[in-house]
Formats: sequence, structure tokens, C-alpha cells
Amino acid sequence: MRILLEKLMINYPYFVAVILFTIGALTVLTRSNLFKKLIGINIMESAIFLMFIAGGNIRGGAVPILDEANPKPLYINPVPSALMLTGIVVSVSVTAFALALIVRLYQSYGTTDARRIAEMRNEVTEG
Amino acid sequence: MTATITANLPVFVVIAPLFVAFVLPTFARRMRLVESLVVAIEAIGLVGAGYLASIVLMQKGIPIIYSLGGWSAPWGIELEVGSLGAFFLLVVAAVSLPVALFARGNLTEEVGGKERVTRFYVLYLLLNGALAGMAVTNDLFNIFVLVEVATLSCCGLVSARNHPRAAEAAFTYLILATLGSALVLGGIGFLYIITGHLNMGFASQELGRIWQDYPHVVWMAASFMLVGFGVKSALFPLHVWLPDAHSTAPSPASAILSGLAVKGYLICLLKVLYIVFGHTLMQEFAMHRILVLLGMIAIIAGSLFALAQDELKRRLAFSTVAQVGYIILGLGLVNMKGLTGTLFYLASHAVIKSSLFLAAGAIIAATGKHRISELAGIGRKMPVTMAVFTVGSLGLVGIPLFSGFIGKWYLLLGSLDAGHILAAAVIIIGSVLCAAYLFPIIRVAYFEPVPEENWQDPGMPQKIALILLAVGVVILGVAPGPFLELASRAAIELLVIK
Amino acid sequence: MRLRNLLFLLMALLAAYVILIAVAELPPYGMPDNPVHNQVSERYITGALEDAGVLNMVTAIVLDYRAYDTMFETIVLFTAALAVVVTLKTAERKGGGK
Amino acid sequence: MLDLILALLSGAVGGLIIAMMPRASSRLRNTIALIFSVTGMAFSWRVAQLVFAGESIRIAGEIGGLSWSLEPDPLGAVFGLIASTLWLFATIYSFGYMANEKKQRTYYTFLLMSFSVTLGVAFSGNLVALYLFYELLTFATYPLVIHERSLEAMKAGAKYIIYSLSGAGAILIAIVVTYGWAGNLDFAGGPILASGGIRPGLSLLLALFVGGFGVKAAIMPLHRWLPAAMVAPTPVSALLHAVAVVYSGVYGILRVVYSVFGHELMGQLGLSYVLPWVAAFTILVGVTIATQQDVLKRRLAYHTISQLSYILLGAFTLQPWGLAGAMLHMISYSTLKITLFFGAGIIAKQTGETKVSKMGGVGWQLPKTMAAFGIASLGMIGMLPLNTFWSKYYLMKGSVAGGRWPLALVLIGSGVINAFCFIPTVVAAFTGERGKPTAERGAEVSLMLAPTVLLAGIALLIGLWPGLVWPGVQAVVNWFF
Amino acid sequence: MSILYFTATDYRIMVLLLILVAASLALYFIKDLLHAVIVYGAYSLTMALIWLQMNTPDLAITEAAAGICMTVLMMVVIFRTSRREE
Amino acid sequence: MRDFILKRVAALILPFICMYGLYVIFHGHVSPGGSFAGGIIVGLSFIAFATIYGLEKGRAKLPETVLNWTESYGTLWYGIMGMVGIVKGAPFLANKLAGVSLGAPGALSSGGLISLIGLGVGIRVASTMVTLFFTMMEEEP
Repeated sequence: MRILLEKLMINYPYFVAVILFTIGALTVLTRSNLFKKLIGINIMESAIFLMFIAGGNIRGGAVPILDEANPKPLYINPVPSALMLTGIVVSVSVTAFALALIVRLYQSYGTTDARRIAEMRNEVTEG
Repeated sequence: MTATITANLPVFVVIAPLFVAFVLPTFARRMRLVESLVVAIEAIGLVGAGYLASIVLMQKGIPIIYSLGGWSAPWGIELEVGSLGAFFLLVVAAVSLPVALFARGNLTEEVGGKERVTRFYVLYLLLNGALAGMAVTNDLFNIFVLVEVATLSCCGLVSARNHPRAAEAAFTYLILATLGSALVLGGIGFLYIITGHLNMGFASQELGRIWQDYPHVVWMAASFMLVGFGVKSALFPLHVWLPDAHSTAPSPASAILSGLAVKGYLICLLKVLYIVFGHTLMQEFAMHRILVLLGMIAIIAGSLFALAQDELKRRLAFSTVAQVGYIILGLGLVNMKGLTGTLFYLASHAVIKSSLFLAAGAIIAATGKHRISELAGIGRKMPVTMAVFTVGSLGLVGIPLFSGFIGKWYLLLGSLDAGHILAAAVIIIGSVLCAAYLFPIIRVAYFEPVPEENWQDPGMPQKIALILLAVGVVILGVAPGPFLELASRAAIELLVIK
Repeated sequence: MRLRNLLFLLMALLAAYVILIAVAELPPYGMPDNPVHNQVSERYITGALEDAGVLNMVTAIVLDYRAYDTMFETIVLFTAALAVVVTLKTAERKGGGK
Repeated sequence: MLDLILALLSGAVGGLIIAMMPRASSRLRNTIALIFSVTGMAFSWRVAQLVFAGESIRIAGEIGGLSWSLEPDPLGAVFGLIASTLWLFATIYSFGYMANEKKQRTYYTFLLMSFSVTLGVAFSGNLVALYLFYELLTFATYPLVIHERSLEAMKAGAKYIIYSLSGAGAILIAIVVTYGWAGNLDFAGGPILASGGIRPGLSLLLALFVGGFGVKAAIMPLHRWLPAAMVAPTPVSALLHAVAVVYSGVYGILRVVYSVFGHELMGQLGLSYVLPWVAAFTILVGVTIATQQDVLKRRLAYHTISQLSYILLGAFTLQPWGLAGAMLHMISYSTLKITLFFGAGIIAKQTGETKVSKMGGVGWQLPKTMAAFGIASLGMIGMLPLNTFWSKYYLMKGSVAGGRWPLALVLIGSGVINAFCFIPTVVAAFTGERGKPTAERGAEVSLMLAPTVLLAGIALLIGLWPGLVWPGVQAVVNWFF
Repeated sequence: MSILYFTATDYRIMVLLLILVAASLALYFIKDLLHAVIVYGAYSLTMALIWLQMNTPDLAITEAAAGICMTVLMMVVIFRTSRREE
Repeated sequence: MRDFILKRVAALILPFICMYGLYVIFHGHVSPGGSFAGGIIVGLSFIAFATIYGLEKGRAKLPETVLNWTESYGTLWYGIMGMVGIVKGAPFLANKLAGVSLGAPGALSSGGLISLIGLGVGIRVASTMVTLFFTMMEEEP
């Protein structure tokens, strides 16, 4: 346990990423409001982004933009940032689509609560 | 010109449907043109996939490598059309053509006006391109992006049906699928952080060198991948979104979702497990046992759930859950016969399940009845549709001379080679349960009094599509030659990688 | 419902613990000799100017080395926009003209 | 070669032709059915003749890496002979029995289809083909079982399908294991597993095979579908559930014992000491339950279960005499059982009685029928002038030769119980008021009566002159020993 | 552990990460949706700052823009649907 | 919303926000930022315009047909840029290999096709954002 904590101190961004991931997953699974689920998804994705970027970061490294006047000795790894740009676009797209679905569901059921929607659907099917 | 096209075919089969998809929204008003364009591009895709498959077959195991942008493997993204890629490309093209043909002029009831139908087609083509991309890509992050395109277009296809329940199903699907893709991305992140490579081949080499240093990370990456793709492909305890989504979607969408989209994620899982981790690492971490166990549970549970359903499309949707179990089980039998069986079963289930869903869609469109108990005597009124449904059912149960049998045969051989007697028993029990939930439909359709209503078979393009799929089921069962050849080659290639 | 949430919480904590064990094993954060910084990122850093002619290496990767991914990224956005429109525009556009 | 193809195809082609003609008159339909039954029979006789003459006929092919072959050997030829000959009688009987029924087209279509499939089972040359036809047989006969379309029939059909498919599944696993161990599945080159010698799991494999085929052969714990399936029309019950379908199960077990394992390997397995007793148990319990049944067709069904195990008993003795007895019983029992069923059908059709307890005096109304019924009942006991005497004789001889003389006692005991089973019925039928044989008039009855009486006559003939069928039996025994 | 040394950037990142965790916990517990969206905007801006500290300005700009965009869209939808309720 | 001061201030600021977005798009390859962020900023400027001046005026600025076309052909533009490589005999999406002049390092016109692709992506991201906003605002519940 102590060794685990020590290692987690070194790898603290990963540690926080896991915590964020867990909170996000809990939000998705336990909150019944559709907005909350959506926010939870976003938190989860940003936790993953954090892990990626932390993986590519170097202490004391430079921003990965060439400066020909005074070249830096150490640049950070640019690959994770490039990948996560794509990841952010994906999460924006998912959010937009989910919001559209929320609007649609609100038009049909008049609520944005997943539990109440399920109840109403059951009533509709029975009736 | 021809040489250029041939040389660039691996990328053309992916981007051709996408290009058509981009221009399609601008002439939404001309429905005929849109429909013909979609069918034409699917046909061209089939020709291209067939050509690639024939090249791969002729080259005997040497894959076609295509470096995008001219950057070779560790730096750029690489497409690889090996036996596996060609096999899945062929499956995608062969199933999506009849489904597109079936959709012709049949969507207005379920989807809406011309513009909505056009957008439906655009989403359909995007899904198609993403699946083709999954078949040929050899890059981990590219898989994630393709999976996202596929997920979003799948959800779009589900929500295209103008019905509140469709929106609800799409929302659940979207949330859970995004959760799954977050997990997949996390798995990719673990792999990237410890190997430094995104190309599957290089990542695999690096992993083989360093995995002893990071045993937990490797295990965690594998389980992230398994759970992530498992959510997307409705592996049993994670299947909760599938029945709603697949039963409320418009019929061609259900066919393509159950038939192909789920298979696309499974192919991705297969690539990650067998190419990146490799079979030695899988066995080292006992992943194959977990896969077999999950597959067995999925087969039994999915079939039992399917038995309990009275709604036709829901029963078919739960049957997909059970059939995914077979494929997962086959992935766990780390031997040549088991993998061949899994791949062949994947193809045969793609064809069968899309034919079943299309037939169900035709029945529902003609009669307006969703429940199995209300379909008495439909076989007399809609002979072609019901005949196709019967062929599909026989294939799914695994009767000899239909495609499911050969897949199951190889799965059985593989499971006995791997020493899983219980798995073999579960495969058989699954078939019996499958008969138990599919044959009542046929019995009700043929052997119960014929109703008064004037129900009819669908129009000509729909009929052709259904018959094409049924012929596919029979051909795969009687003369699976090149398909089986490709599948077994792919299995060999996957097993000798490390 | 309460019970279910508690169950989820316990499961999440368990999962978090398991992931933490894996995460603690990752190469130490921020070290220049981590396996991530291999010949691939080396090539991107040193060759971006020569290969792609741009100063920003991230842009070089996004739009040149891995441009295929970015194409699919824009397609994701396209798909999302289309899906939003499909979901919300239930009625046909009024009037005939474009 | 051509004879084999024609024998196999005649039923299927006839069925298709009938299916294609929805508006045909019943006379035309009957004619077509008759023609194709006759051709099917003729060509399977011809095939049998060629096989007994020692010629080898072989058709083979491949489906997805699985090779199948059709190659009749003496055992298959004998089964083909029995099936095709009795099919003709059953078809003729159907012309009378089904004359006023509905859905005749479906009935004849599937009757002829199942003819083809049964011959396919008989003539299959390896396990793959056997499995294929065995599976198809379930589907070809399913519409015949649920011909009534009543709730009871549907339930029976569902039971039939589920039992059969589960059995077929067990067989499939067993075939896969066999394939994995031996690498080939052909019957022609001697017992498949013999070369591998004894190995662990072999008993389990045998149990899978016997369990799988035992479903259709109605071995005792797996028999429940058979009484339920008696809701089918009488010719179907008679032909399929007393002969063709159940014989395909029995045939499968014979195949497994003598072609897959071989009697030498079987003898070394511990299970081979148990199986005869399973058969003996089924014989005794089946016939005992049969005496308790009041509905005649159910009584016949349980009696079938019992009698099928005679054949299995003979097979499990692993002795030449036992096999000879099994083959003789296969031939003789089928003629008698069909006679009994046909008689029951005539009684039910002409007087409306299905229960044994109410059949007093029926004999005076249907003297010829009851005479044939009586002869067949005597045959079931194993009386001398009838063919079953010989089969029982050889069965006993086989069991004594195998050192298991208690089995002979079982056979004698079951003969006694058999007497209790049917003789009282026949006696009761001829008591009571002496009526006039009015019920036995008319074209339809004579169409039903003719095959019944003819079959009783054949049984008598074989009993008096067993040399008539002995060459076939001899050929089978020589083939395997 | 000899490699356990933290620079000033590390401390800044730690503080920002703590804010991030606090914001995400708040997002779990806040009932009022409008407040939740505002906190979400703060969350993504913090994220952008972390990217900046981690030497990835491209990502920081994109995250900021995307965060604003998402917040705006969420607000629109909240105003149009169920304002202030969970 | 119809506040006079707000409108005046917006009229002053919004063009600069839009210009800033375009700047970010154009300078993606020499400085931080990129087409995606720039596109969102441009889109946000239009969204702010529509929020302040009302939806009808926003619609009048950017009609649905225009958005439709930019979106479709903006995505196609990427593919066309990729096809340049194929036409020149190089693989799909090739830049340097296709023989495009990369220009002087650090200059605005450097990077060959990169800036062209970036422009297309930026414009279509902007139009997507505006479409999303309009679609969500417009539909009456």
C-alpha cells in the first residue's frame, strides 16, 4: 500500500485521471438526469485526455513549436496532443448529438429525467 | 488510370462511400438519384472488395500495405489488406448492398420525407465507410476514430425513426457507447504510454519485449479494450442498450446494425487482441479463458432472453446478443480451427441476421403487426419474405447445408482442440435454444389459419434484396470455398504473428 | 434505488482501486527516458519542418503525418451535425426553393 | 450409381411435383404419389441387389472442407429395403385413410420428402451425410406430426423438434470428437476409431453417440416424444414412429457400434457391459407401461419403445448371432408393427373407437382387420409360424453366446408380457354380440385393408420360410464380422 | 524514491488538478442544472489551464473553444427544456 | 436581449472575434491553435450575433442552404485535397511526396497543402457549430 501511494505520488496526473474517470462513470451510472449523464461522459473523456497528455509530457520540456532562433534542447512529445485534438472534437460531437436527443426527448415526454421517461414509456406500452 | 485505381484500391474502398455521402445532402430533393447513387456505390464497393480479396487470395498470405500520405509504418498511418481485412471488407460490401437495395422507396413510412431519407442514406454510407476502414486499418488510434464515426452514425440511424422510443433508445445507446469508446481510448492510452507506438505491428513488437515490466498495465489495457468493445458489441452483461436500439430502428438500419456494426467492433477487438497482444500474451494473461466464459454465458443468457420475447424484432435483437456470444467464445479458443470458425460464423451471422431483420421489417411494414403471436398464416400471404425468413432461421440454428452449420462445425472442432468440452456443449445447447425461439415463428407463419387481410410481399427491389441474402446464406453453406479459404488464412496469419 | 447507487459506488471504488494498481506501474510521469519518447516522436520533432514545412509539430502530425485520422475527425463532426439535424428536423422544409 | 441417385431423388421429386400442383384432384395426386413410391422402391431394391452382389456404389463430395459420401453397404441396403417396401404399403393405405381429410397436398408432399430423406439415412456412407439426413428427417417429418394443427399436435411437434435437435446436437459433438481423433469419417474402411485403440474419453463418446441417436430410437429416458407424436395420422404413426424415424435412430446406433467403434473396440469398453442392460430395461418397462395404456395407439407407441430395444439388445451383444437376430428383428418387427397400426387405424376410422376397453365386439364388425391384428399380436409374442420367432431365437442365441444368459430370460419374460398386452384385446374383440361385418365395405376400406392383410401374409411367409430374408442378414453379419 | 522531486510547474498542476476534482465532485452533487453547466464551463477552463501548464498550447486553445461551445449549447438546451430542476 | 448598448458593443467586437478566429485558422501551422479551435471561434462569433440580434437576422446572414453546402463540400474539400496526392502519383493525402512546394519555413504560405486543408476544416467547423446552434434554437417544442 505504501509503495502504491509512493508510486502514485510520482504519477499524480494519472492518479487524478483515475479519480476523475471514476467520478464520471458514477455520474453516468447513478444520476438519472440526462444532462448529468452527459456531463459525466465528458468528465470521463477528459480524464482519459489527461492521462494521454500526462503520458507525453516531460518535466522541463518545451512547447512543441520550433523556434528557429533559439532551438530548445528538449521538446515534449507532440503525438498525444495531436491525438487528443481529435479526441476533443469527438467529445464535442457526442455532446452535440446527445443534446439534440435530449431536446427530442423533452418534446416527447416533457422531462429530462431518465427514470421518469422509463416510467412514462411503460405506461404508454401498457395503455 | 487503371493502375492508379488498383494501386489505391485499399483506400478507395474506404473513402468512396464517404465521398458520395458528402455530396448526397445537396441534392436531397431528387430521391431517385440519391437511391441510385447509394446502390451504385455499394455495388462498386462490392466489386472493389471482391477484387482485393482475389488479389489477397492469389498472393497467398502477403498482405497489401498502403501507407497514407507516403509516411511508412511507425510514422504514418498504414492500411493493411491481409486475409482478415479482405474477408471483412467482402462481408461489409456483400451485406450492405442488399440492405441498400431493400431500403429503396421503403423508408418514407419509418423515417419521413425526402430530406430525412437522404440524411438516413448519408448516415448509412458513413457507417459503411467506417466499417470498411475498420477492416483495413492497422493503427490503434485510427481504430478509435473509426469506432466513433460508426457509433455516431449508428445512433443517428436509430434516431432517424420518427418516434420517441427511438430517441430514447438512441440516447441510451449513445451514452453507453461513448462510455465504451472512452474505455477503448483508455486502453489505447495505456498501450501507447508503455510502448510508444500506435501502429499495431510495432506496438506488438514493443509489447512483446517489455510486457514483463508492466504486467498490470497490460492486463488493464486488455480489460479496458474488452469492456469497451464489449459494450459496443453487446457482450452479454453489457448488452442493455441493444434490444431497444435494434428493435426501434428503421428496418434497414436494424439489419445493418445487427448484421455489420456489431461485427465491426468485434473485428476491432479481434485485431487488438490477436495483433497487438498476440496469442502468447493472451494465454499468458488467461484472457482466452475469460473470453470463452463470457461467450458461454452470453449464448445461454441471450437465448433465454430471446425466448421470453413476443415482439418479433426484439426477439431477433436478443438473438444477436446470443450470437455475439459465439463469436466471443471463438475468439477465446486460441487455435486455428476456432478462429476460422469465429470468422466464418461472423460472416454467416452478418448475412443471416440482416436477412432476418429485413424480412421482419417487410412483415411489419406490410401488416403493421409487431408481435409473433399475431402473425398467424403470414407464410401463405407473403411467401417470398417468409421463405427468406425460414432460410435465415435454418441457417442460424445451424442446420447442415446452411451457412451457420459450417461456422458451428469449426467452432466445435476448435473448442474440442482447445479442450473446452463444456464450450462445445454450450454451442449445441445454444443451437437448440435458437431453434426453440425461431421455429415457433415459422410454425405460426405456416401452420396456423390464414388470415383474411390482404397482406402482400414487398415490391421488386425489396424482394431481390431478400432473395440475394437468402442465396448468400445457402451459398455460404453449400460452397463456402473462397470465404472459408480467406477465413482460415486469416486465422493462420493471426496465429503466426508472434 | 439507494441500494443500487451504493452498489455502483462500491463497484466504482473497486474498479478505481484496480486501475490505480495498474496506473502506479506506468513509467514515471514527466521523465525524458520514458518509452513514449522513442524514435517516432523523435522523427516528428526533428523532421516536422523538413517533411511538412511547418513549425508547429502538432499541426504537422494532425494535418500531415496522421492526416487520415483528421479526415475521420471531420467526418465525426459531419456525422454529428447530420445526426442532430435528423433527430430534430422532423418536418420537411417549407417552401419549394432551395 | 444412377440407381442410387434415382432411388434418392424419386421421393423428393414426387414431393416437389405434388407441392407444385395446388389444384390437382386427389386422384391425380394419389397416382403421382403411387408412381414415385413405386419407382423409389424399385430403385432401392435394385441398389440392394447390387450391394449384395458385392458391387460398391459411391457418390462423394465436399461442403466447406467437410467431405460427405453416399455409399450403401449391406446394413444400409437392408434398411433401405425395409423402408422403401413398407413406404409403398403405407402410401397405399394413406389413399384410403386420408381420402376425406384436409391438407392432403402438404401430407403427400412431406410423406414423399421424408421417403427420400430416410433412404438418404440408409445409404449414407459417412457420418457427415448420416448427420445431414438425420437432421433433415426431423424437419421433413415435422409437418406430418402436426398435421392435425390442434393444440395437442403443436405441443407434440414442439416436443419432437426439441428432443430431436438436442439429440442431433449431441451427435454433432460426438462427430466432431471422432473427426478430431480419427481424421476421417467414412464407414467404408472398417471401423473408424479401431485404429486408434483404446483411449480415455472413448466411453463418453459412445455415450454421446448412443444418447444422440437414442433420442430417435426412443431409449427409455429419452422416449417421451414418441407417445406424444401419436397425434399424427395413423399412416404417419405407423410408418414413421414405428418404422422409419425410429429405425433411423436404431440404424444410427448400429452404425456407431459396428462402423464407428467396431465390435472389437466396443468389447473393451466398460460401457458395453451396461448398454445391453439399458436395452433390457427399456424392453421390460416399455412393454409393462404399454399394458397399462387404454388408448390403443398409445399402447402401440410404448410397445414400439419396447420392441426397438430388442434390436439394440441384439446389437449390443456384439456377437454375430446377436447381430443376425437384430437384423431379423428389424425386418420382421416392422411388418408386424405396421400391421398392428394399420389395424388400429381401421378400427378408429370405421368405428370411432380408440380405447381398448371399449373394443368389445369390434371383431365381428371388422373380421378381416381383426384377423390380421390377431396374427400380428401373436407375432409380437414370438410364436412359431411367425417371423419374430426366428429373430428372438437368434437374439437369445446371441445373448447366450456373449455369456449373458439373463438377457435371454428377459426376452422370454417380455414375450409373456407381450401376450398380456395384445391377446386380451383380440379375444375381447370377438366376444359380445355378433354383428355383421358392415364396416368393411367400400373402396376406401379395401384400400386400407389390402396392405394390412398383405403385410400379415408377408409376416407369415417369412416366418414359414426365413430363408427368404436370410441372405440379407447373412450379408450384414459377414460385412461386420 | 530518488526521482520524487517536484518543480513549480508540478505544484501549479497539482492545484489545478485539485480544482478539477472538486469541480467534478460538485458536478456530481449539484441539483440545479444551470449551476451545473456553469461549473462545467469552469471545469473545462481549468482543464485548458492544465494543458497550458503541460506545454500543449494547441490543446489548451482547442479545449477552451470547445468548452465554451459545449457550455453555450448546453445552456441553450437547458433554457429550452427543463430549466433548474433535476 | 434587444439592448441598444449591447448591440453597439457587439457590432464593434464581433468582427474582431471573427477575424481572430480566422487568424487562428491561418496561423495554425506556425503558432499554437489550429483549424478546429479557429473554426469554433468563428462559429461562436456568428452564434453571438444571432443571440444578440435575434435568430432571424442570424439566419439571414447565413441561410440554411449555405450552411448545408459548406458543411457537405467543406468535408469533401478534405478528400479533394487528399486526391491531389493520388493525381500526382503519390498515396492518398500525400503532401511533400505529391510535389507540393512547402514554402519558406515560418511563413504564412508554408506547409504546402496543410494550410489549404486547415482553411477547409476551419470553415466547415464554423458552419457545423452554427448549424448545431440554429437547429437547437429553432425547433419549437
